[in-house]
Amino acid sequence: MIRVQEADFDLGAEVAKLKAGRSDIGAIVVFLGTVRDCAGRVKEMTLEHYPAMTEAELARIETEANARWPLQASLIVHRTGRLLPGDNIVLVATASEHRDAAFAAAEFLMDYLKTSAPFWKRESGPEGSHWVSADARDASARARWKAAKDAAE
Amino acid sequence: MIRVQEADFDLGAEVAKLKAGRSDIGAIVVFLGTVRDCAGRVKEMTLEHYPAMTEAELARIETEANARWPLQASLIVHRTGRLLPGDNIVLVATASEHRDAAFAAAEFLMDYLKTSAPFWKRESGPEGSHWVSADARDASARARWKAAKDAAE
Amino acid sequence: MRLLYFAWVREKTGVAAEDIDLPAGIATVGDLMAWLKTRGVGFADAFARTDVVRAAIDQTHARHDAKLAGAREIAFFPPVTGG
Amino acid sequence: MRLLYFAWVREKTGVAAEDIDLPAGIATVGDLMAWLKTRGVGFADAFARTDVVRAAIDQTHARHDAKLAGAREIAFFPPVTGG
Repeated sequence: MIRVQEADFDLGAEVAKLKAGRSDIGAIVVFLGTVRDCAGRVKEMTLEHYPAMTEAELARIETEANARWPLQASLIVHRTGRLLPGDNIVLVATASEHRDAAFAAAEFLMDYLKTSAPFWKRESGPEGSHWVSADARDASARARWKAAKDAAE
Repeated sequence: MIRVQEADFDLGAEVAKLKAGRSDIGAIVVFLGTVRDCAGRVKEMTLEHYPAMTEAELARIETEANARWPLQASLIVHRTGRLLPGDNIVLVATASEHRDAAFAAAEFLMDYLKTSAPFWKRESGPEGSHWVSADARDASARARWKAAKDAAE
Repeated sequence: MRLLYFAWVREKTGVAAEDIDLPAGIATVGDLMAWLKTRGVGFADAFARTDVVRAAIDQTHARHDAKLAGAREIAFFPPVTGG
Repeated sequence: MRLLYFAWVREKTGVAAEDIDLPAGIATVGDLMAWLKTRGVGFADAFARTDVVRAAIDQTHARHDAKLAGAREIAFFPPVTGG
């Protein structure tokens, strides 16, 4: 399941919905990304996105994760608009019988989301505001899944 | 933080406590382990443990995770006693500035907990009851951290 | 053809969305970027370093050598920074 | 010396905890297991395959060749299965 929204989300409620009425799930992994104030340098963050593409891209990523691992449920919720330090940005949750698949799929979803989903962060603080630069570590993090897939083929 | 208890825990409340009043955290990873009914073969699970050793062992594992990764917070909650399919068993949560540390530490905590913390599961169902056997995959999962550490040394 | 610009590409061009008639001889995303660069100071600035500008054709990531034939919506944006 | 037994080791020995005086000549965890095995059918069964019985000395995992000198509490149990 994919959701892009301005409103906050409730991590506990989202996980409860994921496992409601189910007793076949053994492992749930949740990733929660939040706004860091970076020692006071960030007072506000604005998340712009490309609506028509965002949902398509997130759905594509989720489909790919489900093709790679035996997931019983998965969820991506991403916020847009104006956020403050400490605010929730993104929630990814994966459920599987065993923890290895749930962990791997959650990491995969985050690595792909970070490098493919059309969101852009603008940070504002006492020193002005700027668009956040892409982090080269995200590209490396994504690359390892490609290698893992090639090795398995 | 370590807790061993018979009572259920509230995932949302635990994560909220972890991040309460903080704006330096960028990533939180949560692992939730739940009782699987294994297609009806499990109707009930009883978790026995060695109280004096359990808390010491969990604390030791948590200290080790904090020595390996820059964690801003960590939490292990493990239940004991009688549990039913779908019930929560264990919660592990890690907070860090970046997701790589939070993911790795959460996986590490689970791999070590599974192979070191003195808990024993007994499952009951229509075919009787039995002590759960250790899963060889848990030993392999743990071994990779040893290798990773040796390689880094 | 509809063109969309996001984040600092939008700010530098001063345009969020526009409809254009593709000039003759423009076959790829890269051709289009080279042409856009000639449309004034803002566009020249936005596309000064085309290696850091990403593109999508009809809501799908596209390389700079991707063909535009049949495309309805082309978007230009910086490397993504969500999550 | 206090001895504790957990899970199926407890069920097979029929004992959860007991205090014993260590017989002479028992220096290691392995020695202790060999001696316990002689204490009747339940103990013989519990320690029949010592390779699958784990031990802890004073709440810390211990190998079968670990020395007992100075130990106050020895626990025996199957491989752990929590989480």
